[in-house]
Amino acid sequence: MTFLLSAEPLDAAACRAALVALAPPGAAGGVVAFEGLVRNHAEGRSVESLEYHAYDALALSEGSRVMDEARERFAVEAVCAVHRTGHLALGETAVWVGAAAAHRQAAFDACRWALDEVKARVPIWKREHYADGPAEWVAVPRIAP
Amino acid sequence: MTFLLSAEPLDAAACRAALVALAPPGAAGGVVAFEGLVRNHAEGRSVESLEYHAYDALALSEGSRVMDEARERFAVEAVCAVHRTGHLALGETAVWVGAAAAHRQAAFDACRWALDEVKARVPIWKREHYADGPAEWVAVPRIAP
Amino acid sequence: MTLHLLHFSVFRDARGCDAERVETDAPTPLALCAELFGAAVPAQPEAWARVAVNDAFAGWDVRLAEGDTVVFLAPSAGG
Amino acid sequence: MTLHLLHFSVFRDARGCDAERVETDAPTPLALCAELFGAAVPAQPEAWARVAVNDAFAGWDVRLAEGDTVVFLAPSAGG
Repeated sequence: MTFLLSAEPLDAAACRAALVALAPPGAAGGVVAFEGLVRNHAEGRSVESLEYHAYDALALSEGSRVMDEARERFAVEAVCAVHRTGHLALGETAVWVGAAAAHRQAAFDACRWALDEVKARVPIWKREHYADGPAEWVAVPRIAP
Repeated sequence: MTFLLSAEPLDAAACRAALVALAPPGAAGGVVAFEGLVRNHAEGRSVESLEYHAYDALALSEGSRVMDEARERFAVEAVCAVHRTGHLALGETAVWVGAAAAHRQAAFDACRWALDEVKARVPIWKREHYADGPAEWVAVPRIAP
Repeated sequence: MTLHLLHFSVFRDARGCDAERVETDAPTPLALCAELFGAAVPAQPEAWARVAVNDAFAGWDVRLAEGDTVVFLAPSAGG
Repeated sequence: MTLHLLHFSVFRDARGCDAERVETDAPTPLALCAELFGAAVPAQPEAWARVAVNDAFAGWDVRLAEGDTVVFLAPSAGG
């Protein structure tokens, strides 16, 4: 599995170990890992916590597809990612994306591309809880209740 | 200290924790970390192990300068790096560079830039041990003995 | 026919539940969206949202069949 | 005057030691490099190497002084 969802806090060291284990031994010269953390502010508003809701079946298949495409597009040995679901406190890791390659450029490019694609394509929704008002879904048009 | 040398194996989790601790709590939304690993081949030759020799005093001051410059050039909360010295086996981590920023783009850019500058400017020399011949200093002109 | 629906994000808020079974004659996701959400959803959902049928992305004018699972996908913001 | 030298990489191999103290009249790092390494080093070291004096990068024609620590820096390949 190259794309996972986790309702438990992410362990960056375990993610990193899983990535390196996907690459042939000794082949990876550069490993790039991205972690998205819950920030205390967004668009000028004070954020207290987040929720991520995933459409599990499609998120897993689309996430895996992104990882497959990253391996086709870049000269990498391995790419994988894990996305959190559920309620997250400030500072917790929302997403981890890693790429391992013979050369560092491909590792950076693949990690960045895979992250952008996960954010754009994988059906996972973010709800921000604010200090100054009701929680809102992020980056979606408002729908009247 | 934002740039360190280590004669002991690098602990990516400890490096990551030190980076995040350098950023104001809750301010970092993206953390990018690069690890350079010892590969089993280089320029078509089979590599068995590596040595890194550092000019400690100047490596520490120049490395810190690179980290300072990265913070000035990019919208980042923290940047730091650790470079190994001594004898390294295949798969060991030679260098760790991390950047934490409010937004992911700056974290990627700063990490990549700091890594390139460390490789270009910090006085640390690499000696490769090959399966098929005597060890050689990498990326330096040969000098007759 | 009977369809299974899963709701997420703003569609869940508008519908007030995570999942439901509906009896409908709506031939396509586009017609189903209008039937279920009406004016509670901005017009032309095909311009701002996606739809999945049986756990795969699908077109808004695909033919729905008995027992299909349909999910309307508001723009997501993972990470 | 007496200078302290530290040697790394190819300069260490050519000199056969990590550090040494030398008595010299070489006024600059460029002159000192020629005196110590002669033809064992490619010509024009200022074109392919750097030099440090007292743990800071320095010019090849800086004036050396009694007790200075001088280090010749072959191109490095960290990471």
